[in-house]
Amino acid sequence: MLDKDGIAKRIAKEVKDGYYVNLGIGIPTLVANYVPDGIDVEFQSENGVLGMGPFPYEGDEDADIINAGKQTITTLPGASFFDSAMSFAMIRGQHVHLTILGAMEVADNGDIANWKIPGKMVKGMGGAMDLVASAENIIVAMMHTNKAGESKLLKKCTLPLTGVNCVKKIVTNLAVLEIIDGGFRLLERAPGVSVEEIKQATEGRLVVEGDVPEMKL
Amino acid sequence: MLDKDGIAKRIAKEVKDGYYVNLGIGIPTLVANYVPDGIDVEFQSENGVLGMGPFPYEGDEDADIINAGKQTITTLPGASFFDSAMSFAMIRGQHVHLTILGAMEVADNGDIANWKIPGKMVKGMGGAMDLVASAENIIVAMMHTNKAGESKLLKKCTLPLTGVNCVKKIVTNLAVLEIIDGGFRLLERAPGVSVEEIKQATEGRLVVEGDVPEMKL
Amino acid sequence: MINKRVASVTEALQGVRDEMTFMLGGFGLCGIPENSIAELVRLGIRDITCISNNAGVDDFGLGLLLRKRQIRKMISSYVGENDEFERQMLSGELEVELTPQGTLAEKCRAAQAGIPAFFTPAGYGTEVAEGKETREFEGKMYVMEEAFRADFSIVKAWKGDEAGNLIFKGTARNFNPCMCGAAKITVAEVEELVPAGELDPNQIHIPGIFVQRIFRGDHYEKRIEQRTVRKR
Amino acid sequence: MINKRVASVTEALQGVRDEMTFMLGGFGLCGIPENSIAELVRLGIRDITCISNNAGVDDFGLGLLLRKRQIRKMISSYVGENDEFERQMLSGELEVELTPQGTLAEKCRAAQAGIPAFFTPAGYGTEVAEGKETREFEGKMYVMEEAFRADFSIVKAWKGDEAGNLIFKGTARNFNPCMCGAAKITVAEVEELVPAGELDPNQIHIPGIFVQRIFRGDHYEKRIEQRTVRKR
Repeated sequence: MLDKDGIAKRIAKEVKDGYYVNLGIGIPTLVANYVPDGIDVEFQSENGVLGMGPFPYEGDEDADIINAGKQTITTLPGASFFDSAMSFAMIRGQHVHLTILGAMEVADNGDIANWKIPGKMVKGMGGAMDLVASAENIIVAMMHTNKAGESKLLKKCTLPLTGVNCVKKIVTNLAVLEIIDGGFRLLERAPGVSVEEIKQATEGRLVVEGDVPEMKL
Repeated sequence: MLDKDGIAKRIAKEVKDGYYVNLGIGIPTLVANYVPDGIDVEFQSENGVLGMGPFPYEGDEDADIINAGKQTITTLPGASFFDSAMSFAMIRGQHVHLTILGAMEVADNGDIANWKIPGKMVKGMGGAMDLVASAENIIVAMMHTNKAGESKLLKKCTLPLTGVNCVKKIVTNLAVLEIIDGGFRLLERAPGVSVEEIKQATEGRLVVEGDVPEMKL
Repeated sequence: MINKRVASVTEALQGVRDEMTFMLGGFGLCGIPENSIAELVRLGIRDITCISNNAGVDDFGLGLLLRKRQIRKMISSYVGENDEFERQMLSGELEVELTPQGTLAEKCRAAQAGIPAFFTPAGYGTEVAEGKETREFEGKMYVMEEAFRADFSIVKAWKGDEAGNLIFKGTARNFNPCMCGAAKITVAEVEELVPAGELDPNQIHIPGIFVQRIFRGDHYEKRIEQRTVRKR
Repeated sequence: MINKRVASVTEALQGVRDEMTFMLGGFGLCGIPENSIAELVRLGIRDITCISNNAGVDDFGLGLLLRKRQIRKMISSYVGENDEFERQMLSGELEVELTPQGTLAEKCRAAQAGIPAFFTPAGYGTEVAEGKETREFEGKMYVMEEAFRADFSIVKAWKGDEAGNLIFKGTARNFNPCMCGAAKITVAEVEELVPAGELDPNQIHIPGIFVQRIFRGDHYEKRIEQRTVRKR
């Protein structure tokens, strides 16, 4: 079974040379730490920066330079700042190649819900609706089940949707899955996790074909 | 009767303190020369400059700094350069207060035609269609009649339109007129021009109320 | 040059009234018009609508206006950093319209640019699209969104000149440029206000035509929400 | 950093073919991609569609492509400076779609920004609106216009870096920024090409994400159409 860093590490392997990538808050942010050397990528943050670098050294933080998670950041050579309209021109115009974000629920048709629990929690969608409606490649990073142990990979989302038919791949603490016509296709198992355990934890239609390899990190 | 500079001089009196103004090619360009001291205005050129100044001194011209008439220009303190999308955001968003442009024909309902003579001449509308569809105040600067002596102030435009119901005022070599419901209302006569002469030269409905003063320049 | 300089925040906000709609720049607490928000609190106007990506935190930014119950309605994309906000919203005291962030930005930019409506894929198939026109272009579905209409845009820039030209810094830029000229009156507060001619015309982010009033803000706290650092 | 630098104009224009649609920056002869146009002439590709505000003059700019009959269709707002153009158009050899200048700019920007369609007042009630959807917003009539679709955008900037970031100069900016990222491939030619990190991230007009290939142009004539001066 993977921890959060493990999930980030596995997702980092999906990041290809030349990609512009938008990382959501939480696990996705960790992905930046695991992109292999020799893979040139640039991270976009929808609040208006391209070419994000690591956190600043203590004392160097600048209130005017943050990411979408409101964290102080630095920029790398070749970076640029821009306004929100241009930032979403990048996203909506499909110039950002890959979006990695968290989810509360994903359905086996690629629907995703991650912004609202009616009557309980409403943080808002932020840029997530624009991202999932636009990106050609969307990877969800999340735990396979919620705190109550219930599956987050469903036949149908129960929460208000963020986007429809948009998720391409899901990396959880248990597995890597891709959305195919009619279900979650199991691609890889997390180290030490059996297909049976994944089946148990998946409410939506799970497609298992042949031997499912254990993931390499 | 006014010459081109006279028309420009008269129009300059319509330019109020605090106005952003777009000047078309030809007579309108001359208006900048006659704005009285103490009236603060900024001239916008739709190719991407605000705060245009006079032509450069010989030898100072810069191929990268021109106006919409493709003339080399200078800028004044407070000027800015921007792209075409932002330039027309200024125009379409009604941030430019006054548009002064030439016309081939104006109709007594405020229609204007100035971009095409079917089968003969097609230069294109440039920014004129955006300007006339957007500006709250549009003044046309033109000769009252064409080279064949025919009126350019018509009941109905015969040429393809640039915009509908948009012209507010017309300054010609003979008169100042405003568009009111149902006609050209004669406001002022050019020096030495009689109401009768203006009537003769106006094909559209001319509204003459009381004594029409001679214009002061 | 048309001079947009006003002497103080009080002069800059002349004309604000109860029930008006305000656009306010900033992302989180980054690039918010601190001085103008303080003045809105001081003026005590009520039942206002705020268009702002976020709602501040409990004791800073728009949170100050929320705490005094001056806001009747918020139009935002993300409001997750504010307990008082969540309380007022869940109790129904505060009306909230949540809008995708890119749509929020584009609705501002559309107002600035005289575009009454546009199509975006964001929110298609979700409750955000309910009651809105949808349409297919090239095999993909889109939602029609309309430009915002507001009385005041209040933005914060880094440098400005008397002509109203603005330059923003880093990610404090965010929604501020898109909101300039997107309301009847745009007020810009800046950290540094210089005479016209001192800024390079080629490096201006927002030309002065989009700004009606500009003043130098007296004080910027620039609070950081998530101070994240690494060891040297 | 994702390196966008290519060695030459030939490499930059790899993949251009007959019948493709090109966006080309520039207003008149100001800010046109001179080196790329020369290469298109040299390559001799035919039956192309050009989206460009103007069509050059008889012996410079897009006029060079017109003279060699490489262009089948022009989409422009103003074409009044080119006799050969007028001749080809009136004789029917050249297809011409005239579009209001602001609409042209916005159709580029819409393509860049993933907005499939928007409403503009420009051209309402004229032949430009024929066959297009019109609609009333707040008592005013608007025309619906769709984003352009093109194969290549070819733009010219003043300075650029290896990451594809661009800075334009003066009014040579014009349509160039709006066309970046508005086609499948965007090629930028620049007067000065510097390593990543040399340009101030706060002063970049177009981030490199909108540019696929960048090269330094060998030669810029920068011809002036209307040399207007005053005496000292």
